[in-house]
Amino acid sequence: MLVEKSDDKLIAATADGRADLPAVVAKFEIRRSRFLDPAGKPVRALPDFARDRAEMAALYRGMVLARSFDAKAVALQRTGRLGTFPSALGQEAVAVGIAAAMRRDDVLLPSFREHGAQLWRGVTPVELFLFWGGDERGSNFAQAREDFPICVPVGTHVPHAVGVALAIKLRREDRVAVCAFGDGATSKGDVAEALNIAGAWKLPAVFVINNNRWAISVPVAQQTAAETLAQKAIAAGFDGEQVDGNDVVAMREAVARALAKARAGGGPTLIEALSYRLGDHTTADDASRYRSDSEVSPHWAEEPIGRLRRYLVEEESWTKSDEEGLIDEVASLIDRAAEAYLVFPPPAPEAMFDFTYEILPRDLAEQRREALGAAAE
Amino acid sequence: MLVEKSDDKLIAATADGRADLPAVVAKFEIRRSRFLDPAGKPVRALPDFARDRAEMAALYRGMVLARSFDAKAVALQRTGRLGTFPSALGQEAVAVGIAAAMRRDDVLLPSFREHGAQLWRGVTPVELFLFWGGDERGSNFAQAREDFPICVPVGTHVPHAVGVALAIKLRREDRVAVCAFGDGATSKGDVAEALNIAGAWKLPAVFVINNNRWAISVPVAQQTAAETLAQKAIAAGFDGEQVDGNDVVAMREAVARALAKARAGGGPTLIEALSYRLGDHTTADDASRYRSDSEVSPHWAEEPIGRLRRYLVEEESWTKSDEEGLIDEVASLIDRAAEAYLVFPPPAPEAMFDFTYEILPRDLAEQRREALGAAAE
Amino acid sequence: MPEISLVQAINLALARAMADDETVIVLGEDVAAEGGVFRATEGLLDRFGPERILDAPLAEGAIAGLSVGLAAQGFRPVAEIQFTGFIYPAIDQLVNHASRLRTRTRGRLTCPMVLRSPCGGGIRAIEHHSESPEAMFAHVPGLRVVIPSSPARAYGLLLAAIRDPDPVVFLEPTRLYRAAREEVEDDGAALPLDRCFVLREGSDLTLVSWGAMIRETLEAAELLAAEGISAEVVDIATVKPLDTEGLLASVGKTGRCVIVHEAPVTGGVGGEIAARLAERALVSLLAPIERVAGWDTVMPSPRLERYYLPSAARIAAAARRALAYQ
Amino acid sequence: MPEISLVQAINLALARAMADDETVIVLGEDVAAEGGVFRATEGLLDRFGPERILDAPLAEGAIAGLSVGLAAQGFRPVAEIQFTGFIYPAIDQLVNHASRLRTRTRGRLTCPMVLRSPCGGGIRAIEHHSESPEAMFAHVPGLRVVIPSSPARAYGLLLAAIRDPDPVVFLEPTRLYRAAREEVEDDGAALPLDRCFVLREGSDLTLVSWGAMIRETLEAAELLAAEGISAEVVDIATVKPLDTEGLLASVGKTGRCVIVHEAPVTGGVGGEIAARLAERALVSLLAPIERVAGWDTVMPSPRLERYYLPSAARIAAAARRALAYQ
Ligand SMILES: Cc1ncc(C[n+]2csc(CCOP(=O)(O)OP(=O)(O)O)c2C)c(N)n1
Ligand SMILES: Cc1ncc(C[n+]2csc(CCOP(=O)(O)OP(=O)(O)O)c2C)c(N)n1
Ligand SMILES: [Mg+2]
Ligand SMILES: [Mg+2]
Repeated sequence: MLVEKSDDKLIAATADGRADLPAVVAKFEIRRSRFLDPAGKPVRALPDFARDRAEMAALYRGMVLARSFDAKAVALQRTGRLGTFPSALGQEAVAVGIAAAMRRDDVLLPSFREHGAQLWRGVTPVELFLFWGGDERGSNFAQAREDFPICVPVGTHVPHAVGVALAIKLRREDRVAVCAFGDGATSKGDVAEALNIAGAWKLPAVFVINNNRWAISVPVAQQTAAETLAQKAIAAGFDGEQVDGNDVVAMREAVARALAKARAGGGPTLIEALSYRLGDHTTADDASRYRSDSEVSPHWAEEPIGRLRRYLVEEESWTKSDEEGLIDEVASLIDRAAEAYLVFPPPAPEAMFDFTYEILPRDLAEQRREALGAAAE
Repeated sequence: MLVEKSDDKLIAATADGRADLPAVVAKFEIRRSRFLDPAGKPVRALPDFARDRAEMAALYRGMVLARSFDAKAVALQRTGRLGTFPSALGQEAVAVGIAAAMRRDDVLLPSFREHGAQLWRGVTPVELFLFWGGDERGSNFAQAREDFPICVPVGTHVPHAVGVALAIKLRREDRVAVCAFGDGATSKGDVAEALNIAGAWKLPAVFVINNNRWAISVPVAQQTAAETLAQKAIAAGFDGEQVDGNDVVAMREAVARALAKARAGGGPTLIEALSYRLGDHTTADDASRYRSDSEVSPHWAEEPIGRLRRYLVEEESWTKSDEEGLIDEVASLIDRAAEAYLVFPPPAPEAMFDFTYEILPRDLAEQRREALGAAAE
Repeated sequence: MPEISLVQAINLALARAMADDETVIVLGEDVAAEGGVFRATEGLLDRFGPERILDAPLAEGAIAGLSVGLAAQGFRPVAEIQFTGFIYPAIDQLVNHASRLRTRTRGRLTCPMVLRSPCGGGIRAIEHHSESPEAMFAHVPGLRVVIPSSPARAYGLLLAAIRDPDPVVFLEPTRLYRAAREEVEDDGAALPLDRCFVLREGSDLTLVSWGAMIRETLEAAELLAAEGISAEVVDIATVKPLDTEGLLASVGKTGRCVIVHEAPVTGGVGGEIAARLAERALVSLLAPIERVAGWDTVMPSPRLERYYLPSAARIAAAARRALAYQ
Repeated sequence: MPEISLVQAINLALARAMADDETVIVLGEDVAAEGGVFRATEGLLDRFGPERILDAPLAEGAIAGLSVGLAAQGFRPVAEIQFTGFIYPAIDQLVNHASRLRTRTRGRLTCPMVLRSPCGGGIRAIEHHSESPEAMFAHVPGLRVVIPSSPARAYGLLLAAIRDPDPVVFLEPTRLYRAAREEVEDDGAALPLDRCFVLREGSDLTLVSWGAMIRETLEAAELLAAEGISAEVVDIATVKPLDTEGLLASVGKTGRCVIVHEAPVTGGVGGEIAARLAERALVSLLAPIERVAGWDTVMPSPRLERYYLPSAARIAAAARRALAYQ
């Protein structure tokens, strides 16, 4: 029951006689954290890692890289050289904050809007282009080999995270399963089931809701009556919290805290990262059908890259040449990746047979012969 | 986040730095209500309906009827004349409290342990025997024709309640969908999805968790880490509360309050009824495999029928002859029903064809002819 | 009469059904303001308002489940699942409830709902957007399963599905949404849900198909015609219940049959059709029934999908084999 | 060597697999302290402890989904779904993930999991406890689907399923759990997952079946033998992938075939078998292939189920028709 909330509009004090219920048996609260305000000004003492200029620069680079990748992917799609693509424009801090807090041997289970995290963890831009270009080889990561591939059916990878975390716990390893999904995903039964089991088994898992406020055309207020998405954790009996998802420092700090708790045997955490989808849902979408510019534009003032840049300029003497150097480096990295992607040899038709099972069944072997015959024609 | 709880064991104050999170954005609490203690003593002023002796006697009769039905069903099963049967022994107050609070034209969507509510609403014991005897005609209720049949796949009827409530809301009717399900069901994604939609659409629905502490062999503490099941409602953004489910007065009052709220446009409520499964899960179960007598026996002191009887004797001069009269009346009603069930004409084999579709497809009509030929042999 | 696309025909049928019968309710993800990701429900919000067309939270299981509740209460919900790759969470409700509410209650409660979903490959879409799971539904007693292959049939069959007193799974071939165009009269006339359609008459053999594969099948018939082979093309359209008589009539005449579908061959609806023909028409069969279908592999991502989808050439080759058979 | 029941054979195979390979984990509802509602997992908790056998919360979708996660991490989860009537919420994970994790990642991640579930009717159980949905799984590329019909085959096939590097749906006929008894040697020997079993040799016709229906099929063979008809009985056992050669060998010899299954006839695995035989063995077929199967109705509640389940008499009648055919 809601007894107090920061947002007046959402307070719905009921007067239906509940007052005569005698005993309060449980109280819960949801907290929200932020370190940098939209102007890049610290609102409180920054966490330790922020004292390291290299680390802060790395976070910045991670976000710039994610955005450059995004822009290139959209450009490739627009020119017919990539499939439908979901840009994460404006949500770079969520992905980068997650990845920066993780250890290499933790396991990431992303949805489809965390390429910033994947890139940080060593998935190459070529692999990601391949995936979005419709080639399964893009999910055969050379690095981060235990990470899960991008998950398209919304929320269905969240139970996988429970399984990964259970595997980790059973083997008594010092690792954590980290799973990201959208605000829309919180409506899926899969997510509720998974969170509940993670709680019941006190698994080493961190769940991050990438709340970009929209699920295609459905705003989060239509998705649920819950005042926060962090409170989904209350149903599962563990901690949920909100984080300013456009503040990469807050993201990294919150995820690091949740990871440390999980490693210490404290069980799962749900982090609701409040960000905003500045672009269309995907390249196939036209968001102007369902939301106005005036709804979107204020959010540009909150976006994470400008925010961290302002901080770096102000506090870490980030110079114009630092900026230009980074932009150049990232642009050429992405350009080279795009070129490599475009000349990547086409996949072999037999691959669709050879990876359906480890041991090719006899009838499928026959079909394989027939298919290769047809393909050769 | 849990800040305070009545049960010390469950308090898990964390010391992982959360203290420096600056803003509390939402607080929730879960309350628990009770009117009669296990001894039948009022612990506070009773609700208005309790002043009416006839009404209290009716609640008592409803529970006695449910228990008699249960006992007869178990006896029929033990003698091979009924299928596997789930007794609701000890949970009569939950079912009767729900039904007594409802209006006739509200819609009940029960699980499989609410025969007490079904009987109250006019489903006949013969119909229920037929159902549990493996005859679909048992779900073709002569009364309560809009009520849903017993639902065997756990939790899957909860989305139906959302649809029923939506229908009611769209037609601007003054009715409510009332759905009951078990503690185990709260782990199902169906339930989470349904609650969330009911909240998002502010539907006229009342959800009652019949928390008998066990899902077959799994105790509720293994089912979830949630401190209460009422807090599942927090994830859906509406009110949840706990009720002493062995206190029929509290059950009726809480459900009535939730119904009034729903009728007034206040949206859904989740009520967690705390009761206890005194018997085996079903007649096919042997609970001694997974729980001891010492776990069960204290709960006998809490059971709802004795509790209300003590109240009636104490406060409403319920006499031995009142009691005997009731027992006789109910016993003969149930006996007659059992007899009628046992001589009920067998179902026609063609029924399985005739109700698969309204319009019998041609190929099925052919199968029907073949089946009737085979049946005639 | 204007030429319209298949998705426009769907839209037209929805609008017609909603105008004719106020118990018809459209719901799904992004169906209202967005008008559906393929625009199948475009304009319905403006015309019928937010109580007749509802954006549901992202939960396919509950979308199916609440439709059962609505239907039991006398509404006729038409729910959209955004892609058939996301229809699987709805199967529990379809199998355990929608399809059996009538028989479980001996007719007391019924379930006149439609579950619409775009299906099939060939649109170069990412994983999970190109599936053809009709066989899973065609096995479920109590369901009807319909897949149109042209705008006019989409219109007439969808109206029939919405008016049908029992649950219907209505799969719409994404690849035809814009590609198939024809004149459609908005006359509110439904097509029968238990008849196949002869799209092209022929005497040498019968090509049986449905959905998007009707295109390649008709193309194959053209290829064969150029060789002097007269192929009859039958569009099953309603894959459950199957119009066995309609099929027998054609195959009884031609004696040879090739069945074409996009779904994996094993356990596909083609197997059922072939089995029925082999049961009922063995004497008339002059050659083994061939199936040209998707391989028993996972539907590949776009870069390999053309090796997966049956082509007109593969169909024609199978037809030639059937004709060559002595 | 003691005679044991089918459910005891399952138990034996589970214990053997867990003893042999510590990555084998058993999970499901009521599998630990309770030992499974049919006692398939009895004793495993005592022997292997609570980290090897886990009672899961009541959530079939997540049970399947977390098994995918476990399997990707190198475990071999053997998950139990309490009845096949409750397996439908697991289909999404099976179709969209388990069956394709290998191909999606081009072999980087794999999914060696087993989903066990008691299936079929004839035990006079309430609604949703008597289903036979094998055809829905047999259509899904990337899965294997196995249904044993005797204790020894249950033992050997379950071991093979657990050791298989890909996901296996393992359906156990409830009706045989206690009724089928035979000697089983606990030798850890697996049976092949791609072969059918000839249970009775014969020359006049082939009866094909699997699971619980093997009983009625063998009974029918007895009835026929009494009439001087020699029926071969083939147990498919692995319904995906089908052992086409094994089937062709038998039907090639006898020329006549009756397929028996409990699931609704339309879209059942019988259709696939009949289609394959009609494709490959048309010349050898002396009579139409008959299917004796469940009707296309919802599985009725116990009081009508005997009118639903194929009987030995129905099977024998179909066999006589097949033999009478000229
Ligand atoms: C189960 C499922 N249903 C529907 C879709 C189609 N779809 C793709 S993304 C999306 C919205 C997802 O919203 P959210 O979870 O907030 O993630 P976001 O796209 O905003 O990152 C939908 C409905 C899907 N991919 N999976
Ligand atoms: C979806 C589903 N899974 C499994 C079962 C088998 N089963 C029947 S009752 C039950 C436990 C239900 O527990 P709970 O929800 O607490 O209800 P209770 O039986 O205690 O009233 C289970 C697992 C089922 N009926 N449905
Ligand atoms: Mg979103
Ligand atoms: Mg319970």
